[in-house]
Amino acid sequence: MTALDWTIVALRVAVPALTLPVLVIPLTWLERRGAAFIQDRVGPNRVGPFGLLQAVADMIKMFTKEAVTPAHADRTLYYLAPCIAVFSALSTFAVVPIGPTLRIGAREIPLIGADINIGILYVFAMTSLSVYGLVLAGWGSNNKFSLMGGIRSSAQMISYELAMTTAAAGVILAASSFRLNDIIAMQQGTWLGFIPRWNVFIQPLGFLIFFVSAFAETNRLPFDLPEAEPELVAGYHTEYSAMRFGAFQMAEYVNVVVACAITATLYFGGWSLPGFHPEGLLGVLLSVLVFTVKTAIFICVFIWVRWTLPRFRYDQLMTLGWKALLPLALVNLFWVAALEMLRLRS
Amino acid sequence: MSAPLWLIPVIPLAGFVVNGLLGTRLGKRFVSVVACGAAGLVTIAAYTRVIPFLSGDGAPILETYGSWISVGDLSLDFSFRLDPLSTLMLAFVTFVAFLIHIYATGYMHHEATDGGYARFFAYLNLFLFAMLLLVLAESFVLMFVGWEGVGLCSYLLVGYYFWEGYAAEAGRKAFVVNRIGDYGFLLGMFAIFTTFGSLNYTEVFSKAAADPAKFAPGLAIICFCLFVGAMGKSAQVPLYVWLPDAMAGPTPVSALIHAATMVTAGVYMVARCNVLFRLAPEVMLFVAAIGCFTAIFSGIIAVAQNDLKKVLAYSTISQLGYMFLACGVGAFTIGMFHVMTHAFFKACLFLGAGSVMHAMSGDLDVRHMGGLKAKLPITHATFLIAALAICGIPPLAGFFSKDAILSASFEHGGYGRVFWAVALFTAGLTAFYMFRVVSLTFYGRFRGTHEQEHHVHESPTSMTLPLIVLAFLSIVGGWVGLPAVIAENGNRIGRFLSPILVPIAGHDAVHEALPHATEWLLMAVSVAVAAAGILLAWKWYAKEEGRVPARIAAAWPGLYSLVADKFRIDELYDFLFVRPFEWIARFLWKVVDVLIIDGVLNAGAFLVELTGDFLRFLQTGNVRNYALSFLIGLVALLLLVVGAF
Amino acid sequence: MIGGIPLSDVLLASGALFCIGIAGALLRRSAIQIFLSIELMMNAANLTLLGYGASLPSREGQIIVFFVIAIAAAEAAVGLAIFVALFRHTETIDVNKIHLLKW
Amino acid sequence: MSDFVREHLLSVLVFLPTAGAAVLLLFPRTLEREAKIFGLAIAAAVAFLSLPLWWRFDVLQKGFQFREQVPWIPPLGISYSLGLDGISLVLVLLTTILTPIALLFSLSHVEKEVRGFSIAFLVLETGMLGSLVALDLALFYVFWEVMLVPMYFIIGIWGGARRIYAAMKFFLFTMAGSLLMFLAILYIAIRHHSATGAWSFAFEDLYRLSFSGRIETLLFVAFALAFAIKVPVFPLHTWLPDAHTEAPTAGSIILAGVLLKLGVYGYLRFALPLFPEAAMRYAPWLGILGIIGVIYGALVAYPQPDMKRLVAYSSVSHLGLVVMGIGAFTTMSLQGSILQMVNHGLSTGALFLLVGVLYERRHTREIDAYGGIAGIVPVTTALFLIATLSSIGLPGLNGFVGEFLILIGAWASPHRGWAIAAATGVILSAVYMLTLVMRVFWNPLKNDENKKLTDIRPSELVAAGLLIVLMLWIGTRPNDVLDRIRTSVESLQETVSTKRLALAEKGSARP
Amino acid sequence: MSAARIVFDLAMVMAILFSGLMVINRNPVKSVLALVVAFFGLAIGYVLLFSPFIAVIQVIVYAGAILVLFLFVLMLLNIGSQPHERSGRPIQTLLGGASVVVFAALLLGTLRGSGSRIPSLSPENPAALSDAGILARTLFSGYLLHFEAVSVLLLAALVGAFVLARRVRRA
Repeated sequence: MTALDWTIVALRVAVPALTLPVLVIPLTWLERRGAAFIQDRVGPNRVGPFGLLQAVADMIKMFTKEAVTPAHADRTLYYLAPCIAVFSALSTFAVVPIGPTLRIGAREIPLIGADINIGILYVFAMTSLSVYGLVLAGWGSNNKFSLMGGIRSSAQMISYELAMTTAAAGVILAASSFRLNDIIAMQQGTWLGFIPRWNVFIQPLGFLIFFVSAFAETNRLPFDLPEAEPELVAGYHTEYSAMRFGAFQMAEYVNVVVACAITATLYFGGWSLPGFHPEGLLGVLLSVLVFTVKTAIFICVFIWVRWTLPRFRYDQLMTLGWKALLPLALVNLFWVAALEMLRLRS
Repeated sequence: MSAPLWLIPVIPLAGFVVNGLLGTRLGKRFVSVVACGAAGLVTIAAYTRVIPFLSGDGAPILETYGSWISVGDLSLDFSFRLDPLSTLMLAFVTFVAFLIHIYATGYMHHEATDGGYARFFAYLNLFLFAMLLLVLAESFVLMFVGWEGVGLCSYLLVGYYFWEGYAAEAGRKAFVVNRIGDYGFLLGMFAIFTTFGSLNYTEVFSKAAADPAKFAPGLAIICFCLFVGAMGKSAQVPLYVWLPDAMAGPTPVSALIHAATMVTAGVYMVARCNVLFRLAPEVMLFVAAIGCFTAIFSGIIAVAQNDLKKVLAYSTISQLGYMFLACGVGAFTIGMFHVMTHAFFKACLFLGAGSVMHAMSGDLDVRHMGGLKAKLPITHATFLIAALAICGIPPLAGFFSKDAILSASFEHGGYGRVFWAVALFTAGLTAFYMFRVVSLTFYGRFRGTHEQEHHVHESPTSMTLPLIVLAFLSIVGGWVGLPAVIAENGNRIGRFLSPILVPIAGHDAVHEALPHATEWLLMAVSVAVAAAGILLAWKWYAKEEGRVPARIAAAWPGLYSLVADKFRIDELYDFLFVRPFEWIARFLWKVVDVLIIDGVLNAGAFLVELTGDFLRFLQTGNVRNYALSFLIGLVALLLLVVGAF
Repeated sequence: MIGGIPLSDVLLASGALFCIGIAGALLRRSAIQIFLSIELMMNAANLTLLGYGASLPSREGQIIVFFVIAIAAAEAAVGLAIFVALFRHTETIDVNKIHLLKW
Repeated sequence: MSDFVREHLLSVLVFLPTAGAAVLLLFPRTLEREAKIFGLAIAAAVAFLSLPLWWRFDVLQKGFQFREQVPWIPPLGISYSLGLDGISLVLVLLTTILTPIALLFSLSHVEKEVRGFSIAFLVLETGMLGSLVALDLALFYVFWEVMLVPMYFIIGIWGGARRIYAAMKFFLFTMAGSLLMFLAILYIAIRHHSATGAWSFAFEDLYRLSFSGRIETLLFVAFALAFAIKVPVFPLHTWLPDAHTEAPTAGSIILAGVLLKLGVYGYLRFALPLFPEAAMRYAPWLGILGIIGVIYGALVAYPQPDMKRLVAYSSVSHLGLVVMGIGAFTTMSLQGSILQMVNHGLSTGALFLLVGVLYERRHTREIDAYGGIAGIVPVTTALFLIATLSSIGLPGLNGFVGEFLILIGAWASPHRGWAIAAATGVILSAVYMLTLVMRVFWNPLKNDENKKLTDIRPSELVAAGLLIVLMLWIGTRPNDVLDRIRTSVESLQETVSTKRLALAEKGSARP
Repeated sequence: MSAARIVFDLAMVMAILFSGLMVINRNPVKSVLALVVAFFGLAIGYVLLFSPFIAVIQVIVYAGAILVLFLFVLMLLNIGSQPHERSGRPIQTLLGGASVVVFAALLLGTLRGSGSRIPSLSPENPAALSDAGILARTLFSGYLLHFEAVSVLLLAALVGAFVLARRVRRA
C-alpha cells in the first residue's frame, strides 16, 4: 500500500470523526432557535447574525470554565464516562455510507469509514456500548440522582434496543445483508415510476418503531428520563460541568445525527434518489448532499418532537417499549417475511 | 323307577339353596314346607334305591358322573357307590332325618325371627346333603367332602344361638377338634394314595385284599391315621370333648347330628375300610381299646351329670365306644347294626329330652323336674321305651345289638375277654344313669318353680309323632339281627352286610361260633346287669329321692366333684394345649416378629440415618467449598489423563 | 489481509483466560465477581472453539459459540434474578456469609 | 379393529388400562364419581377382553401362546416380547377379574383424590399384567417396577393411620429385592453377550445359558430373594402385615390377590428354568421356609387384635404352603401351588373386601370393637363365612383342592415330612379364622354402635358374590383350571430336568 | 509474523490484562467494566478468527446486554466496593490458590502441546467462513432444533428471572 492509500484510509476515518463534533455547534443553535420558534420566543439573537455565534460562545465558555469534581466521586469512572459516551457515539458513524464509491482514475474510494459486511450489526453493537457512558456517569458521580439516572438509562436503552433491532431486522431481511451499502442498493429505483423503492413504503410500521426507539436510544424527549430535570435535577450528568458536560452534550448530538443518518439509510435510501445516477465527482458530491439533506430533515423532526411532546412516566416508557413496540416490531418482521416469501415464490 | 344316586344328595342341597337364599323373605311356613319336602323327597328317592337293593345280591353299584380332580396320576371322579353298607346308612339316615325335620318344625316354632328359622332348616338340609355325600361317596376324597361338610353343619348348628357366648365357643370347639381328626384322615389319604396309587374304594380294597403281604406293613400307619379321623368325628377319647359342648345346639340337631348320624360317620368309615383294618391287627386292638375305654369313661361321667342332654351326650359317646369296640374285635357288621339301633333309640331319647325341655321352657336340669309322667304321657312312654332299649332289655332293639357286641368281644378271645368285662360293667352303668334321669324326670314329685309347673304341657303332634315312630323303631329295630341261638339265620342284617367283609387272601374271616350254652349265659348276664342297674337307679332316685347318692357324694366329695366335673379333661386340655398355643402365638408375634425381625430392619434403617447424620456435615452450604472440591477433583482427573500419555 | 495466527496463541490465550476465571471463581468472595469469572471462563471456551473452528476450518465452532452466548444470556438473567432475591433477604453478596444450603 | 385386538390381545390388555389412566388425567377434579366409574369401566373392559384368552388358549400346546415380538432397544437386544402359558394365563385372568372387583368395591368408599386413585389402579394393572406376560427380562423388570410405584401411592395416600410407614416399608423391601434381581439380569445378559456375541434379554435365549456352580448360586439367590420378598417367605414377611393393614381395602385386595403371586410366578417363570441346578439344590430350604411360613403365619395370625392384620398373616401362612409345594416340585404339588395362588387370590381378596365392608361402616379394624353382629348384617356374615371356609380349605370350595394337591404332592415327594408338618396348617387355619368369625360375628352383641351397622351394599354384594361364585366353581370343577396349567407345568418340569441333565454331562465332561 | 497475529496477540493481551483486573478489583462495578473491555478485546480476536458475526454478537449480547444487566443489578442493590475483610477460611484460600496454580500449569502445558500440532490457521477461503449468510443457513438447517430449544430456554429464563426477582408481597 502506498502512502496515498494510507492517507485515504486515514481520511475516511478522520473526516467523520472531525466533522461530527463540529456539527454540534450548528445543531445547538438550531435546537435553541427551533425551541424558540416553537415556543414563540425570539431565542438567541445577540451574538452574531441571528445569534449564529452564540453556540461558538458557549463552546468557548465550556472550554474555559473550571471542571469541578465532586469529592466522593469515583474518579476513574467519573472521568471515564464522558469519554465512553463520545467514543461510542463517534465510532458508530464509521460504517455509515455518506455517498457512493468515488472513482478517481483507477482508484476507488468508498465514501464510508469501513465497509464491513455486518455494518448494521456493528452499529447496534456500538449503540449498545453507549449506555456505559451514562451508567458509569451515574455511578461514578456518587449522587443519588445520578445513580437513578444511570439505572434508568441502562434499563431504558436495553429495552428499546430490542425494539430497534427487531424493527431493523425487517430491513435486513428485505436486503438479506447487513451491509449498509447493500441496503441502500436495494432501495434504488421506483415502483410505478414515481414511488421510490424506499423501505419506509414497504414497512412503515418498522420505520415508525425504529424512529421512536431512536428517540429512546438517544435519551431525547419524550424519553429523556435519565436526565429528567423535575425529578432528577439533571440525571446522570448532574455532577458534570465544563467540558465534561460538553462531552455529554456532544455525544448526545452526535448520537442524534447518527440515528438520523441510519434512519435515512435504512428507510429512505440513504444517499440515493430515484432516477438519479451519480456520475463523477459532481454526482458523488450531489449524492452526499442528498444524504445530508435527508439526515437534516430527521434532525429537525427530532428537535420539533423534543419541544412538542411531554415526557413519559417511567413505567409508561417501559410499557411502551415492551408491550407496544416490541410486539409491533415482531408483527412488522412477520409482514416482511411474508413479502419475502411471496417474492421468492414468484 | 329309581332315582339316580346323584339325585339323592342333590335334593337336600336344593332345599338348602332355596331356603338359604329365599327363606328369610318367604316366612316360616314356606321354609318348613321346603325343608321337610326336601327331606321327604330324599327319603323317597333313597328308598327307590334301597328296596331294590335289599332284594339284590348285594353286589356294589357304582355310578360315576365325570371327573372332579385329575392331576398327574391322581384322578378323582364324582362317583357314588351303593353297597350294603351305604344302603343301610342311606335307609336310616334319610328316614330319621325326615322324622327329625318334622319334629323340628314343631320344636323351632317359637324361633323369634324368620331369618333364624330359615337358617336352621337351611343348615339342616345342608347337613343332610353332606351326610348323604359321605355315605354314598366312592372315593376317600369325596367322602372327605361330606365328612368335612357334616362337620361344618355341626359347627353352624351348634353355633346356631351365636349370640350366646357358650354356643359360639362350642361351635368353634367342635370344628377345631374335628379338624384335628381330619388332619389324621388327610395324612391317611395321602398314605393310601402313595401306597395304592388311588383313592377309590374299589381299587384300594381290591388291591389290599388281593396282595396283603405287599401292603400290610404300610397299613398300620394308614389305619391309625384314618382312625384318628374317626376319633375326631365320632368323639372318642381323647377327641370326645367337643360332643358334650355341642349340646349347645337346638335339640333336634343334637338328635340328628350328635346322636343318630354324623357321629357314627367314624364307625361307618372304619367299617368301610374294614379290609385295611383287618390287615392291621395292632390298630384293631387299639380301636377296640379306645372304644372300650371311651365307653366306660363317658359312662362314668354320665352318672354324675344333671343336665339331661349332657347325660344323653355322654351316653352317646359311650355307645359310640361300643361300636368301635365291635369294629375293634372284627365285628364290623355288628358295629353297624348297633349304629342303626342306636340311631333309633338315641334319636328318640334326644327328641324326648327336647320335648321335656319344650315343656320345661328351656330348663334341662333334671333336679328341677320330676313327676312329669302325668303331664307328658307320650313323651314319657316313648322315652321309657328308648331308655329300656339303650339299657339292652330284650326284646328291644338295643338288646340285640349290644348283646351281639358283648358276645363278639367275648368270643374274640385274648383281650376280648377284658373288653367284654368292661363293656358288661358299662352296660350296667348305662342302665343306671339312664334310669337315674328317667326317674328324676318323670317320677317322684315336681321340683321346679311354679310357673314352670303351670307351663308344663305335652308337645304338639309334629313333635310327638316322630317320637312315637322312633319308639316303635327302637322296639322292632333290633329284630333284623336276631342271634343264631334265638332264631337260626335270624341275623338278617349280618347276612345283608356280609358282602362288605371282602375276603382277604390268606385270611379266614370265619371264626368258630361259641357254644349255645355260653351264648345264653352271656345274654342272661348282660340282661341281669342291665336290670340291676335299672332297679338300683329306680330305688335310689324314684323311691328314695336320691338320699343314698347324696350320702355317697358327701362321703367322697373329691371323687364326686371330679366325676361331676367330667374329670376336668377340658381344663387339662386347656392347660396342656390351648394356653401354650396362645402363649407361643403371642411370643412369635411380639418377640420374633416385632422385636427380632423388625428390630433388625429398624436397626439397619437407624444405621443409615446415623451415617447420614455424619455425612451431612460435608454439606457446608458454602459455594466456594463445593467449587473448590470440584476443582480439586478436576485437577486430579487431569493429572490422571496427563499421566496417561 | 488476515490469517496466519498460530493456533497455539489462541489456545494459550484461552487457557490463560480460563485460569484467571477459575482463580476469580474460587478466590473471590463477592458473588457478582464469581459470576463474572464464570462468564469469563465461558468466553475462554468460546475462544478455543472459534480457534479450532478457524483452523479446521469448520463453521460448527461459531455455531456452538452462538448457542453458548444465548445460553449465557439466559443464565445471566436467572442468576442475577437470584442475586436480587438473595440480597433482599441477606443484605450481602459475600458467599461466605450465605450458607442457607447448610444441613 | 377387532382383528387388531385379536392379533395383539396381550398388548391391548396390558396397555388399555394405561390408556384409560391417560384419559382420566383429562378429567376435571370435580367429576369424582365419573372418574371412578370410568376407571371401573376400563378395568371391566380389560376383564371382558381377557376372557377370550381362556377359550382361545390351546391346552395341549407347549410353550408360549399369543406371542408378540417387536424389537424395543435393538442395540441391547431388548425386545418387547409378550407371551402366555398356562401359569401366566390363570394369573392374568385373576388380575383382570380382581381389579374391577376392587374398583367396584371402591365405588362407594374412596373419597380422597378419587381421580388419582383410579389412575393408580389402572397403572397398577398394567404393571401386573405386563410382568405376567413379559418374556424379555428387561421388559419384565420394567413392568415389575411399574407395579411398585402405584401401589406405593395407593398405600401412602389412601391408606390408614400408619400408611406412610407401611408404604415406606413396602417400597424399601420390594426395592431391595428387585435391585438384586436387576443386577443378576444384567449379569446374565452380559454373559449371554460374551458367550454368543449378541445382546439379548429374551428369556428363551437366556435360559440356554448355563453357569458354573457358585455363579449360578449367586444369581439364583439374587432372583429368589427378590421373589421371596414379594411372596413373602418367612423371615422377609414383615412388610406384608403393615402394607395389607394400612392399604385401602381395594389395595389390600390387589396386594394379596395378585402382587404376592407375582413373587411365586417370577420364581417359576425365571428362577427355576434359568438356574435349575441351584434351584434344585435350594428347593429343600424353600420347602422348609414355606413350612415355617405356614405354621408361623398361622400362629402369629391367631392373637392379632386387628382383622386385616389377621388376614394378612393368614396370607403369609397360605403362601408358605404354596412355596412349600413348589419346593416339593412334584407335578401335583406344582399344579396345586399354582391353583392355590388363584384360590388365595379369591378367598383372601373376598376376606379383605368384606373386612372392608365392615371397616367402611365402623371405621375400625379392632376385632374387639365388633362381636355378635351376625344378626345385624346376616348377608355380610354369610359371605364372610363362605370366604373363611374357602380360606381354611373346606372341601367343595376352592381352597381344599389346592391344599390337597400341594400336600399330597409333597407327601409323594421325597420329603414326606413336609406334608405332615404343613398339614398342621389345616388345623391352625381353622383355629384362627374361626376365632375371628366367632369374635366378630358371633358372641353377645355388646357394643351399641354395632346395632346401627347397615348390611352390605349392592355394589359390594356384586363384588363379593362374583368372588364366591368363582370359589364354588373352582371348588367343584377344578379341572377347568388344572387342564390349562397341566401342560405348562409338565414342560417346566421337563425343561428343568433336561437342563440339569445337560449340566450334569458337562460337569462329567469337565473334570 | 503477520499483522493479523500482532493485532490478535495484542487484543488477547488486553483481554487477559483486563480480566485479571476484573478479578483483582474490589469494586464490582469496575470489575464489570474491566470485563467489558476484556470482552471487547476478545471480540477483536474473534474478528481475526474469521467470525465477525460472533464478534458483534459478543459485543451486543455480552457487552451490550449481559454486563449492562450486571451493572443494573449492582446499581439497583447499590453494591459499592467491598470492604476488605479476612475470609475466615485461610486453608480454603490456600488450597484454592494451590489447585488453581496446578490446574493452570497443567492446562497451559497441555494446550501448548496440542496447539503446536496445528501450525497456523489460514483457511483457503476465509470469506466462506466469515460469511454471516452461510452461517445462518447452517444454523437454520442443521441446527434448527437446537436453535428452537435455546429460544424456549430463553423464554423459560425470562419467566424464571421475573418470578425470582419479583418483590414478594407478604400478606
